[in-house]
Amino acid sequence: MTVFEHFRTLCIAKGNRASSGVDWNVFLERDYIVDAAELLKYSGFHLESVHAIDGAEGMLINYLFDHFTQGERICLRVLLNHEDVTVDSIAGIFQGAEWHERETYDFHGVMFTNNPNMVNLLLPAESEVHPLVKAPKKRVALAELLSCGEIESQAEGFDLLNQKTEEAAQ
Amino acid sequence: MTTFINIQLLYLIIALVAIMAWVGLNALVLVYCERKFAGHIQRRPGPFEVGPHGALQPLIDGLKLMGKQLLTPDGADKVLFWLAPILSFVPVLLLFVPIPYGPVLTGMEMNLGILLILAFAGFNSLALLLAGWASNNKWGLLGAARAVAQAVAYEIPMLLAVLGVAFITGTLNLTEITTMQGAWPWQWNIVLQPLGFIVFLVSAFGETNRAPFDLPEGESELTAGFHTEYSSMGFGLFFMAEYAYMVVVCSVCTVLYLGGFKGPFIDGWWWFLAKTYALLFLMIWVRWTYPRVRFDQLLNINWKWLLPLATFNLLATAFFIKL
Amino acid sequence: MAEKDTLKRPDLLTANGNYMEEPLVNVELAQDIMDVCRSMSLWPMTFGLACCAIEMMATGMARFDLARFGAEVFRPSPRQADLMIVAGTVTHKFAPGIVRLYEQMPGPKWVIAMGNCAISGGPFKFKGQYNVVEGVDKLIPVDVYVPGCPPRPEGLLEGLFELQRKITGKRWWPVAKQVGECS
Amino acid sequence: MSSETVFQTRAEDSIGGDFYAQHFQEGCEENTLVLNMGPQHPSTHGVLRVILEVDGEYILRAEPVLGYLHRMHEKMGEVKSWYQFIPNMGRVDYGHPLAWNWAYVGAVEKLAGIEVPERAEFIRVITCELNRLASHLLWWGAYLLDLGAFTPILYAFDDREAILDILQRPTGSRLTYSSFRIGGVQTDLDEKTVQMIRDFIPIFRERLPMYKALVTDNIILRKRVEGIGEMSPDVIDRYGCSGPVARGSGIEYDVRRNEPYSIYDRFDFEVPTEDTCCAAGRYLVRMEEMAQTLRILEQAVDGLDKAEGGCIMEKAPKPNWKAPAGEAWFAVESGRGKVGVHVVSDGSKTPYRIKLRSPSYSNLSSFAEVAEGVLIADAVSILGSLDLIIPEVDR
Repeated sequence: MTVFEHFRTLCIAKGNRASSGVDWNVFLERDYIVDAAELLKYSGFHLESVHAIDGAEGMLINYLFDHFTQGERICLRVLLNHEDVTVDSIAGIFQGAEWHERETYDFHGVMFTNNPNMVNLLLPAESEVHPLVKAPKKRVALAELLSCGEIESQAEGFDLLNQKTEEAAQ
Repeated sequence: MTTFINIQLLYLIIALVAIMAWVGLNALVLVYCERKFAGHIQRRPGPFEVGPHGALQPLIDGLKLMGKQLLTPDGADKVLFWLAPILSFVPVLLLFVPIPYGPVLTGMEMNLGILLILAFAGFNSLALLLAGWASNNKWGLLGAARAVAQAVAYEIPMLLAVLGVAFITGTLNLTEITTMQGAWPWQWNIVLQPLGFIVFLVSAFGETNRAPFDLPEGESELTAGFHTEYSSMGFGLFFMAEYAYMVVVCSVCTVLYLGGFKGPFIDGWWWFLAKTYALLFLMIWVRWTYPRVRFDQLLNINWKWLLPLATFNLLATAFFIKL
Repeated sequence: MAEKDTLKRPDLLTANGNYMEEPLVNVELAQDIMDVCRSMSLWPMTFGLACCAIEMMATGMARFDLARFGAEVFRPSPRQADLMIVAGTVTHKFAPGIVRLYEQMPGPKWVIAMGNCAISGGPFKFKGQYNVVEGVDKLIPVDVYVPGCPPRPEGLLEGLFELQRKITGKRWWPVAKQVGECS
Repeated sequence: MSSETVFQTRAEDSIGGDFYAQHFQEGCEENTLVLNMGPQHPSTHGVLRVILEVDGEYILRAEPVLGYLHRMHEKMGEVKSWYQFIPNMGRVDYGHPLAWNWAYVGAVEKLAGIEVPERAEFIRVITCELNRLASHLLWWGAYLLDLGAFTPILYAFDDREAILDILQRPTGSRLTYSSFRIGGVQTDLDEKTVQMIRDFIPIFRERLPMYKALVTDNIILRKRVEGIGEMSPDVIDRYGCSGPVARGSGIEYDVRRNEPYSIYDRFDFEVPTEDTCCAAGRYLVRMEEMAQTLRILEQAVDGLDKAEGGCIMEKAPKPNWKAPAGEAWFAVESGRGKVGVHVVSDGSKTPYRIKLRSPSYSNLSSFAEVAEGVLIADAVSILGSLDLIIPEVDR
């Protein structure tokens, strides 16, 4: 995990490819996603997918990156508050992200600023429903949903995953 | 004097009616042959159930097309829109007039027969241009633009190849060109003009918009090209005109290079038909075998290969005749 | 006007209670011949939507060969097609397109709804669905329904025969034996 | 939108195209033509729509418009139970449905920590590889149809029918297979099926040189694919392309090799690559892949007899089974590239969130950049060489 050695992350967790399929889970603050994507671009990663998970704490945007030769899958995760689901677009670095972001807008209503073409992709143009947004009652705490693995480093005040580790400890 | 004119006129009218019937019959037979032949190339029987071995299929298709609704698109120029298929089909009838099918089977003997054919064949590109332009459809317009560029380009090497034959025979009369050739294959013009024959044949594919040069109506690119908006017999006329042009081109090729109605043992129309249909089958075979070329490649083949080859052929012919 | 209406032939009555225009020349025999011609030369439109389109292609290919019945001329332009095979799921986004394509076809024209999606929304009909038109017959009139997900090519052929029967009033080809009847 | 909505087609005409066309036109230069390719167009393989800005026949700008076949798979994932979602996987990608079956089933197995019997793994490999052949044949025929050759598609379908004859025995379907189960497969391969596969392999192996002689070596085809749609490795990186598209640009990446799942690490096969970066490279990679698939098939059929276990694990999950809470990402190699499924579970009967990562989607997203400045005919060739399956793009 040398890529993010000097990068300001909220949390880095070492996952297990055999059990969850992702090697590294990296939680970031909202403003740092573009820099992180740039970092990964120069390290030779490519974008696999951008998608959101609607949890109780907020909208969790997952950016999955993989490497063609090193075989290391990194999942960048940004938690957005339900009241303000806006994040910077990484379409300037990974052009393929443009469609993934538009799709996320379709399904979850996440706005990506600076996306070159922010119109509905899959749903009809006039459609304003975001079908995959869950009713507030049905949302589940993210700590229950995620299996990020072993936490290697954690910024102060970041307690999204702690709930689960405490449960496991008990 | 008056009786003489009348007989001439009567003869011409009979010839024209016969040609109409001939064109119609040819279209039916060719469509059937094409579909059946394509079927057998593709490991399937082709039309089979409608009539014995599907023989009635083209007739039924034709009747059905006549019974369809005639649609004129909203933004189309109505006069030009319907003028185009007629303009495409009617000149074809004229093209059959000077072709000698047998020693006496000629619509009208004329000294400039080949010139007449080449001149009136040009109408087709005008018709395609009108069709594409008047139908107010972008695919149609693109198809029309392609059709004109292609027809103009491929007419030149074709003309030059024909000139080569005209140089050796010294005439433009198709009957005379035929009679100058012998009965056996080695006495035909193809021996004297092999290069000219190839150039003519390739240009023929281009002129008749047949695959691999079927760009004006290239299905996978331009949906249906210039006839995208034509329904019913509008489409049917284009369809028939296409097959009629194929017959004309193959007939002319037979006359110029393959000895026309002359053949071993007894001369007659049967030799003519056999040769023409052999060429037509070649065209069908090529269509169902090759992919389509790209438009710039199509023009490159013409301007960079066919035209120089045709010119070289002409110069060489002229040189040898002078010798 | 009511008196005049009664003089008109009942077969010219359309679904909405209007009368079609009477044909200029109406010879029974000619009509029948035209019907046979139409039924034997149904040119479908090249119009694949989803999975069923592959089975539609397979029907046109060597083993099943739609061409035997004169229906292999897949026309890319709706202007030259007689038959629209709606092969796949119709979505809200594409619904206006389908109606438009249908309107662009010249009459007489027919529609086969191929596959469960085109018939009723098929597997994509569930509580809370937001994008699938539940049956193409909500948009355009359908003549023959061919169920299956996707229907086998034999099914589509049978649908075509049924359409031919519908046009001419006669079943033209032998009926396949039911399962169990075969020796 | 309620089902009673009246669909109007005329209203839009007066203002010149629908929303997407107008949106596209805002960025147009003067004296150019805006062309709508699709949704009903013979060479967009379904209902893809591409809006083109053309100058003559040269494309200045292209924008694919998706969603004409959006079938709500991800929404259905949150409604259906774990088992009920499997048939959806047969319909995402009708070209290679078993890869999708595998991706979903594999993700759930990873999530629940289920071990699959060895024999079931072999059956999965055999059916999936047969399906890959069918998928490549479908692409081959359709691509050549795009290029204007009518006959190859009939030859391709002829061979494809032979594969479908084999596959419909264990899967019970011709096209939309959904025979994989959580913990195994639905039906075992019987003796006759295995024999049919053994007979099929040499027959198909003889067909490949014929395809090469008939089509691949044809000069017209060569001119239509060579140098068309150049995608440098950088483009592949930026758009996240995978599968034959990436391998056609010289990137030796195959999920079966780089991230071996199931028993793929036991087989001896090559990952073909081409450095030409153009449509010809992608074409040749797929042709070579068919030969390699036959090699895998041969080894898998030989290994099937020695494999232990049944076709499905004992005590396989019941229909009302609840997966444990957590998440899992599983990737497989389909005929088009890397298929990924991300399942998130909250421990109930239905998944909490399912994300389907389709290869066609990422491959197609590069089209706008690649198609800039080429002829319309080349755009058709590029679209074909990407091997698109539209339901997979729209999901």
